[in-house]
Amino acid sequence: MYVAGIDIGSTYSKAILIDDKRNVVGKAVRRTGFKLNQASEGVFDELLKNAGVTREDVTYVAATGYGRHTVAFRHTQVTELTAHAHAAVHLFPDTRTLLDIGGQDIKAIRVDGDGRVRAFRLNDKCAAGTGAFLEKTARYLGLTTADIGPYALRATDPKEVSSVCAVFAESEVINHLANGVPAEDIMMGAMVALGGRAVQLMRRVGLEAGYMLTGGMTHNAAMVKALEDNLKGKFNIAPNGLGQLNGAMGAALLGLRRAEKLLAEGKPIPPTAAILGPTEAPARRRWSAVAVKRADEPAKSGGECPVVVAAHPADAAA
Amino acid sequence: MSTAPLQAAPVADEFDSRAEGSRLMKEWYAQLETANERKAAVANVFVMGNAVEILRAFDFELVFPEINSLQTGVRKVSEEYIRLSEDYGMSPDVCSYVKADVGLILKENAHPAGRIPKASLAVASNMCGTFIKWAEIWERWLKTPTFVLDLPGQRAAGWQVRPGDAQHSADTRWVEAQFKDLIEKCEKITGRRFDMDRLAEVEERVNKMVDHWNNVMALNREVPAPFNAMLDGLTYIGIMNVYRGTEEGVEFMRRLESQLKAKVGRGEGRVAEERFRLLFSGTPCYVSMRRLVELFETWGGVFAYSDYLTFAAGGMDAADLRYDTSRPLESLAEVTAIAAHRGLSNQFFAHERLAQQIRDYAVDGVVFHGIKSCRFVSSGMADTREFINRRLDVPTLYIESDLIDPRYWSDAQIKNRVDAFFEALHQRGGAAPLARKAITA
Amino acid sequence: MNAQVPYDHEIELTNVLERCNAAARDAAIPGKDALPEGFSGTLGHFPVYFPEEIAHAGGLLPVNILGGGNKLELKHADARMGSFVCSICRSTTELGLNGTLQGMTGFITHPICDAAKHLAGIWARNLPDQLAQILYLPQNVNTPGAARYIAAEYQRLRADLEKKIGHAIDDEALRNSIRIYNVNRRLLRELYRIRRDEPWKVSCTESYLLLRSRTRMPCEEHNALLARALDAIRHRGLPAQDKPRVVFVGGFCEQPPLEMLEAIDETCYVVDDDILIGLRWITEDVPDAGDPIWALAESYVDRSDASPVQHDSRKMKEDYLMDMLKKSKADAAILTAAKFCEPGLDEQLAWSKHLDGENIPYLVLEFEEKMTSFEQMSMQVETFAESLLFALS
Amino acid sequence: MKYVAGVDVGSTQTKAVIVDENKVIVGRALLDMETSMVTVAQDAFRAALDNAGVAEDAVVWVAGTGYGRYKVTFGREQVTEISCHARGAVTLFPMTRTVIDIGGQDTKAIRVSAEGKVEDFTMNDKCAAGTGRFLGAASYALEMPLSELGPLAMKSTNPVRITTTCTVFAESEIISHLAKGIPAEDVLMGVHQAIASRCVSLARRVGIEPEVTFTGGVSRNVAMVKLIEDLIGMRINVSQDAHFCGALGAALFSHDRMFGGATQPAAALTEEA
Ligand SMILES: Nc1ncnc2c1ncn2[C@@H]1O[C@H](COP(=O)(O)OP(=O)(O)O)[C@@H](O)[C@H]1O
Ligand SMILES: Nc1ncnc2c1ncn2[C@@H]1O[C@H](COP(=O)(O)OP(=O)(O)O)[C@@H](O)[C@H]1O
Ligand code: SF4
Ligand code: SF4
Ligand code: SF4
Repeated sequence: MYVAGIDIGSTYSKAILIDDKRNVVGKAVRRTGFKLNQASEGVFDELLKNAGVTREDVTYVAATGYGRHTVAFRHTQVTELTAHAHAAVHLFPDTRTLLDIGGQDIKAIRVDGDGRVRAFRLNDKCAAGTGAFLEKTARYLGLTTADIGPYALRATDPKEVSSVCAVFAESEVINHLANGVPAEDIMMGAMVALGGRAVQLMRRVGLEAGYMLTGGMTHNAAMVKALEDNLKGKFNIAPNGLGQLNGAMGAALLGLRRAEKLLAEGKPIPPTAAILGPTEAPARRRWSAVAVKRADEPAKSGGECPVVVAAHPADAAA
Repeated sequence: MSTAPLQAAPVADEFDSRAEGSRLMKEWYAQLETANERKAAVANVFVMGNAVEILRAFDFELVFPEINSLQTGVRKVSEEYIRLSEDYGMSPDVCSYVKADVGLILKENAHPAGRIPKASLAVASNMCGTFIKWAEIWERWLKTPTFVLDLPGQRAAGWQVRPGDAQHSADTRWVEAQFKDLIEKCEKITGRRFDMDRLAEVEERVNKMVDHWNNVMALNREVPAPFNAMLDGLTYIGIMNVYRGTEEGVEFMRRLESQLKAKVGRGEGRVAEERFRLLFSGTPCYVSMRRLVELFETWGGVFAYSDYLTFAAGGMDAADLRYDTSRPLESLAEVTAIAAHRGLSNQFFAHERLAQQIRDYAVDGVVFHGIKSCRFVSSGMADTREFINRRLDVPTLYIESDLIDPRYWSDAQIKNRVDAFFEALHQRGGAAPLARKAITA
Repeated sequence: MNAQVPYDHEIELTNVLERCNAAARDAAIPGKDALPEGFSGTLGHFPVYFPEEIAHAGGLLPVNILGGGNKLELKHADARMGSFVCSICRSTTELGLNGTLQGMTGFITHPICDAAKHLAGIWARNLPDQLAQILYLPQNVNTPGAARYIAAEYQRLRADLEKKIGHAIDDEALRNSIRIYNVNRRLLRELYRIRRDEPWKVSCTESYLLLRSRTRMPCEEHNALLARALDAIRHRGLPAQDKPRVVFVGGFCEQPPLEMLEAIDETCYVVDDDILIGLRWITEDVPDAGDPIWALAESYVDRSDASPVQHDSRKMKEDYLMDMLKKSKADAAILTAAKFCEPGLDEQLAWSKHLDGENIPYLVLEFEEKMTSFEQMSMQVETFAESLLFALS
Repeated sequence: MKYVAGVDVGSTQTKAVIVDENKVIVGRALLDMETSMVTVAQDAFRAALDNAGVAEDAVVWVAGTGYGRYKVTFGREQVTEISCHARGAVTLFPMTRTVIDIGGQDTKAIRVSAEGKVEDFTMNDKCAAGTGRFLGAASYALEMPLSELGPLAMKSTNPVRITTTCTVFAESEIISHLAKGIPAEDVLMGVHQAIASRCVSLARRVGIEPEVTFTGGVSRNVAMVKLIEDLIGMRINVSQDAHFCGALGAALFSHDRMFGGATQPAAALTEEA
């Protein structure tokens, strides 16, 4: 039996395929780009190709990430926080504090021994201190995302980037360059700044020893160094590039557990969300969607409420 | 550069308020260091609405957490304390004074100015809502006995409370009741009986200080202004608060008054060439106050007055606010009740007082300093500014930074605004162009 | 909606909620012509607590000004308030400047925090024709004489209102209003009892709408609606689902967006909350005999709830949260605070530290009334529920 | 013939203008930011000289303005962009009372008196939300040049509401809207509305009085012009030289210095900030 975990992140879409022994048999990463449903299809096909299996071979699909509800072929979904926590403890049982630096946000998660989320914080609505912050700096220095890390490692005396605003940081970078500061020192400076903010977020969930870093930043050796220097501690990082796929991994593991439970109880695997149609209608009317003025005519449930209706968490938790 | 060096060296053997001020501050902190060993009673108080007179009558040694916090700023270590508290979980959006203080608690009271003693009582007031939330932190965390002094303030615009009128006596009754309650608490804590004559003595000294204070403030109506309300003024107000009701305090204010009188006599100003007289509204940015004043003074702009000097001295700046030492407690209640209206709550109807101050000090413009973390002074500021600018047609400048959080000070941007402000003042027909010399922070 | 429910009760409830939704979600206030029977004007008041009885007795419809929600676009307020001021103050200012609140007899705010106090000044500068005041409810209710001071403050307000409306507000009228509000208090206590005992019967959102509708209608009318609603709710046959039981705190002043409450209802049972605590501030009946002003003042001191913006040494803040948790048999707490709300944010931290000690799970959320995108928030709530269900299973 | 020049070293683009004795613009240059402000300022100046066909030594006074005004090392004085935009706008449209300048990184609103003197001003500079960069983000997300954003947005029938204020996150919100299948022009119009309403509320801070003149690079964006007009309910002036307004203002201050009428703001000795 194969189970797939799909993590549709804001920047990258990640997919992973595991067998019933929980071995990774395939993975895929691609930029999320414009259309989320295309992203999920694309990354899934890529995954199947890499793993050399067909759709029919995949028993169960669990989606996560901020685009999880757009994965039409999912059987269930969990939030990336739950997924990350679960995979983290699966990989490194001693993990207690988890840091995920994504393209659009930072998440600090405190987990317990069973991979249960105890507390978490996400960074505020400000890009200062996210992957995007680095990418802007890099974009400006004419670096690709991939070579930020190696490049910054050459830094001899990192130049602090003090601007709170990711955008202003860019002009600060210009200034530094103008004053002849070597680019690698600036890049490293940006990472030190980002590292500081990230570690502060970890402190806010209560820094418990047993650190793990996940997300695309795990590719970035310099960033890892900056973080560890600031934390004065080491991070566990998933081997062979699985760090960025941690969310997908968690989803896959939870999916597998769910599937096993169903089979054990002799229940059929439920149809995918696509077949079920849009996520099930809410039990009660959404008053937020009822136009105040036309309050007298019966309003249809659902409406234009921006809240994403979640499936009952039990599915995920099982 | 054509302006005087920022600290004009005082004429020989003349009173040097800055030096004397910092000497007194050092003494005070040194005193505090040993307070706990000496088993002295220690009280945390705020600068607004603090019943210091009563506490002094009980020989409480006073800790001003606000001043501790601003001192971390002056000494450029505030960021460390603030970060500590944010790591502990405090929101970035709350008063940075509170955050610096929480940082202090987390550092076991290790303050750059010396160890801060553990308080046996905290007196907060409702003048600033944050005082209460702040005191609650000690109350919950350090189990400090806390008394919240509730001082009814100005209820509405154009609300004139006159000594003895119905409203004033109603408020006075309430304030007096609370003082009596506080006195009981003090007696329990110190194990001493309350001594009315001691209170009278303290009040006598406060009266003297306030008289000098009012004269000093009046001196800055002269052109050129003898002192900068937002730099020298900060020293003065520090003494007014910390040494309120003490001999040292009286002496300082007395000497200060005569020194400034002499200065005015010589026609000396704070800057050699006073081009623009300004009013500063809001609280200072202690991390970079010197820098800020520099930015203004190189254009020949002097802060003739600041409403900060009103509310941060507990609103004690109205001439008829004198204690009647023949009935110490009653008059303490009367004065406190009216000072609350006059000085502090006036913040919420700031346009009334500012309009007055603009006339009194003949200023060319008003500088509003919005403080992200101080809603007490900042919440109504933009609207007040609109009023001053449009209805009174007085040029205004609005800048934003923080009290002590250096992360909110962005030099280039503030300089940009200040320069533009003076360019505009000058366009309005101010003094002749003035060549600026490079000021690098 | 649901098979085993008697049809009519569901419809009945829906109709009541329709009415409430319309009343609650409309920031506008009834104009002179649209005033309900027996009322000659409206008196705006800001959270948290205001003695509505005094206005009610004077024939002024008490309208609680609760900001502009997330549909209002700020045109003027941004110019009048720094970026660091909470949303409810900004949007309230906006409603004042854009004319929505024109025609109110007065606007009363309180010393709950500094931002709120400043509203009085903003009003005075921009809507001079309204009676804009700070009702100085004391931050010290423990000193003997507090009730006496409050009574004096209420009398002052009463006198100012009498001047404004041109006729006396006599004691009998006050006592009558007190009786009407006592009925309301009883009904609300019952609503919250159901929330605690049978949370599946009424969601937090529904309860919120029921409660909030009082801010735009006479108490009498609200009593009738509540009675109808409660009857329908009792007969509701919705099945209990396995959702975690949580209490929601942090809604004492700025209003959490409806979508936020719905997102929480989606995955949790909110078995108690402090939303609109000001409308429920007095926890028992107010004596309807004797001097009514005194009765109200004394009730403020001795029969009142707790909030982050009221210092009362008899009610330490952790204690009242722990109380809520125990009484409602909740598994966890959702600790919210409005962005830039100083008292709220400070309280949130104190709460979380205490719950850490008690080892009670909690979720920390920061909201803004004007927020319109809830993806991230519902993701957090979902995660929280997921983690709780792990814990429970 | 003698000339004066103004160089506006902006956060994203540097503008230079050459003006002759009769206050006529004879040369312009617009350069994107380079790594060194010093060199970009020089390059822009040279480019403007070429454009005007004027020899460098014929230029008797150069004033620097803009975010990097102290990087105009060859400049004889520095004036803040606030004074310059006001001066430029008033010169282009003498009836101007309110100037709105949306640049790459900051947004300004300036109220000027009938005599063209700055009465009040305000700018957003803590956070790049609602500045030209916001459009930059859009153009990146939509992979289309800045100059096409406006025209496309104009096609919108039912604009979405952009909720993130953060310029950086705008990118992802734009993407997520597009992902929901909302047509690009509607998303784009939403972005424009977000910026427009932010800067109009900024402008309200100084009080909008007719006539309103729109300057800075973003004024080249037709949709933005229309939106601001709708929001404030009055026509606004946009010159084809709007993008050069700051540089023009600086040049005019230089002109005052050289050819008299120097009732204007403070000269400054060059300052390395
Ligand atoms: N090969 C790489 N080298 C360095 N950094 C990378 C690499 N790939 C991705 N990143 C960083 O990781 C971030 C995206 O991480 P990810 O966890 O996929 O984000 P999300 O889950 O939000 O899509 C990017 O912003 C980028 O900074
Ligand atoms: N052709 C164009 N069409 C629309 N917008 C433009 C165009 N060129 C530049 N812009 C906008 O103008 C901004 C730069 O304006 P500018 O006034 O030069 O800012 P600054 O002075 O801060 O560099 C850019 O961020 C971009 O958004
Ligand atoms: S909010 Fe302002 S007044 Fe209150 S404590 Fe902080 S700094 Fe002081
Ligand atoms: S939300 Fe908080 S800050 Fe805003 S008015 Fe209410 S209590 Fe004050
Ligand atoms: S400060 Fe910069 S990064 Fe932060 S929200 Fe504003 S634009 Fe975005």
